[in-house]
Amino acid sequence: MNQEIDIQDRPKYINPYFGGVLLGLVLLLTFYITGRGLGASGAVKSAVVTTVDQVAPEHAGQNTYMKNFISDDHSPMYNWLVFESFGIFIGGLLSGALFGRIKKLRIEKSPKITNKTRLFAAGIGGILFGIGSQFGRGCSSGAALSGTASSSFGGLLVMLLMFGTGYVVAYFFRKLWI
Amino acid sequence: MNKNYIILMGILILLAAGLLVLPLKNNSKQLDPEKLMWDIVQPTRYVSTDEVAKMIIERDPLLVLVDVRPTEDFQAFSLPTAFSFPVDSLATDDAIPALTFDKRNLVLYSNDDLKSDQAWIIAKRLGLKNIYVLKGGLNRWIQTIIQPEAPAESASEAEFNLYAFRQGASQYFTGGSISIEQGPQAEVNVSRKKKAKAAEGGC
Amino acid sequence: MGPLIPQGIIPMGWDFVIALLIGIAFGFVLEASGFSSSRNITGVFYGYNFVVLRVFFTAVVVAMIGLQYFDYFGWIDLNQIYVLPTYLSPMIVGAIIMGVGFILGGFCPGTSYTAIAIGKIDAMVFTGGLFLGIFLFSEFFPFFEQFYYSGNMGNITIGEFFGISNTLFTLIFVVIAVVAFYVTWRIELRVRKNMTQYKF
Amino acid sequence: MHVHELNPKKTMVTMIIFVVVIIIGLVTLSKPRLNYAITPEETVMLVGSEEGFVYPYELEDILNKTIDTIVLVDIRNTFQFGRGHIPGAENISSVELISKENIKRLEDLKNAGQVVLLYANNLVEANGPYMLLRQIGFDNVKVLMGGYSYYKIWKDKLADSYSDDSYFMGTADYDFAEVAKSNSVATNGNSNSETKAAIVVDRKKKGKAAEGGC
Repeated sequence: MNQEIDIQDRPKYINPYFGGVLLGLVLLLTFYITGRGLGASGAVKSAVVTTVDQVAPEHAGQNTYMKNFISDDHSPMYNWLVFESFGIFIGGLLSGALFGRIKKLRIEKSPKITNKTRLFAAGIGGILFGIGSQFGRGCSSGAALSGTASSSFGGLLVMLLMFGTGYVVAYFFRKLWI
Repeated sequence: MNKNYIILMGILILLAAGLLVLPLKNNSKQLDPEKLMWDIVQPTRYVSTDEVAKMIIERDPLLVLVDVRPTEDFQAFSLPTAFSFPVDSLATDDAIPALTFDKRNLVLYSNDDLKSDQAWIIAKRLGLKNIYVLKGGLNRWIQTIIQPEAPAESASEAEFNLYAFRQGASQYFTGGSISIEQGPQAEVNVSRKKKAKAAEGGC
Repeated sequence: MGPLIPQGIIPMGWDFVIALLIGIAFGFVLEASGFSSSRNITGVFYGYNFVVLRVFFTAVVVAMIGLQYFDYFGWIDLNQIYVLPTYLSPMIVGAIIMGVGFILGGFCPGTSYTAIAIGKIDAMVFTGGLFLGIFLFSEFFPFFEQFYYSGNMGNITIGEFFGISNTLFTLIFVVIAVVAFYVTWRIELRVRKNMTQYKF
Repeated sequence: MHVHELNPKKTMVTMIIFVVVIIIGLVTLSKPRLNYAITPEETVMLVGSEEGFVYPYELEDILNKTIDTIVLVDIRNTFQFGRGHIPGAENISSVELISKENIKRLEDLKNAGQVVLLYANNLVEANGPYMLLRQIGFDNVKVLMGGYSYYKIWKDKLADSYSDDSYFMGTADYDFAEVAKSNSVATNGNSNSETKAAIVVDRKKKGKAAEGGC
């Protein structure tokens, strides 16, 4: 691989510590304005509830979990986290456009695996993350990041265990990534 | 390694260590003594018996009557819709949530001004808002509302109007509406607000 | 004076506008830090790229310190901040499931949205999986409803759990973070020497 | 390999802004001038005990200078004070009671072992300032029952007020339950005396003059 071309081609990300400080300040601002942290998986939950509510309203009303999120006066999509997640998407677009990372649809994977394997793993990973985030009362942004920042014990627990498990099982899935 | 990184990490540690050396903060939400004194010297906390009588008759939804006398006295007699909250209860941890009503006006009363005024000062110190004191307490309530005195013949029209209102109110509170009078305790159906609810989050 | 919305300083109607703006800032920082690439993210588990750890720990530390100073200055009332409630056993299980999902998927929900924005198909599949996962969870919820609500410890803070003050914990956490930054920097240097370049 | 910018210059700048914000916070942190010395619970106890209340007849000893550790403070406004006050009283109106100089004065009195006896027109008027001073640590402050209006009536026969109790507060003048039941519209105006006869006032026992709490 030509080192020269590589330097030209490779994406330039901001300094991770800079990103960290900015993210910390965004989080601080979020707490200051809204009194709660950031979140991401809640939007998907709203989407699930809305879909089920649209397709089979009775079923959604009977489900002991979903009925917690259904209210008569507005759609479950009318939710803080949905708007925030839409913002995350736009923010990604802005940053991608600024740094020239928006390109044609593509799959990122280790050269050792096929596209199919990568997509399959991504799907399974998504399912697991979806289930886990409901048990954990939040995903990495809601529980681990915001939770720990607000000194919640649960947040710290989720953060440590999530990364801990990652390290434990990382060996078995190394082919996916390196 | 860039020495800026070392400085950065130093800043972080210093900031965190700084938290530890900060002098202990008065973490309570109590009212600053100076502000409390300012409130104490204002007579604005008093509401008259006539105003309260009017509010009860009109069933003003914003009125919350609080009886600060001992419970036995409350059981013997109380104003309609009032709930009992003896002065001593202010010493408990539940005092603040129990007396926190969203945007409603709390009117404290006792036999006269003294106990309700004392309760008012403590409640105010605890950071409660929208609290008032029934001027003259129950004693004046009886004098003005239940047994109003007819004004002298030379009195102004306003005074006669007031007297007319009081006579009507007296009728209302003694004879006219026994249902309300007899079941005040049962009607204490005050929708209490829970402790300031932390914003809900979730991911 | 803060938090502004629960205190009614900013009217509720602005809630969603602010949510959108905060989301944009959040998404921008995530993408700009390189979280839109799953290989970047999973590098933390294989030692070739610790960007996740750096960004994550720095953010937590800055927000934690900031919150406590702001509380001290009376700018924000920590009692009104939502402290994530702790449900011990479901959270342990959830975190472990998420850990496995993390390695397999290479994203977490927030980062997958930004990855979709720059055109990653795997991120779209991941988000589809998220949808399916939450749907499955809700469908089978009655089977583990009891477990889901078990081990409730309330809105307990780290300091309360360990019996120390939260400020002391903040200092400990900062020290751990700084040590982690140094150690991972050394590890990264060593691992990268033996690694071939990878495409993004 | 994904490469991040290595130069931490921007990080430093943001971090310094953050630190500056915190320093601004520290500098502008306003410290309350006065602090509560007793808890709300202790205040409730104080209110229940009424140990800081001084009976009018105890004024006799104070005015005769038999007891010289008491400083009388009239907390009404200067106008009212000018129209008449208890001899020997000094005038600090309640609005100025916690000004810097007056706090200093109160501290000096406290250190000198002097008791500060507040009075206004009546007990309720002086009770607020009394409670506030107590709460911020002036445990040498007391308050005169009855106030100036009572004193004015009894000033020539203060000792006799021992047997009077019209200055008492906090008691019920009526048997409320009785009054409320009676259909008083017909008898209003004149029925006061009748109902009053039925009162059972549970009243605090007066302390003897000697142990009057001074």
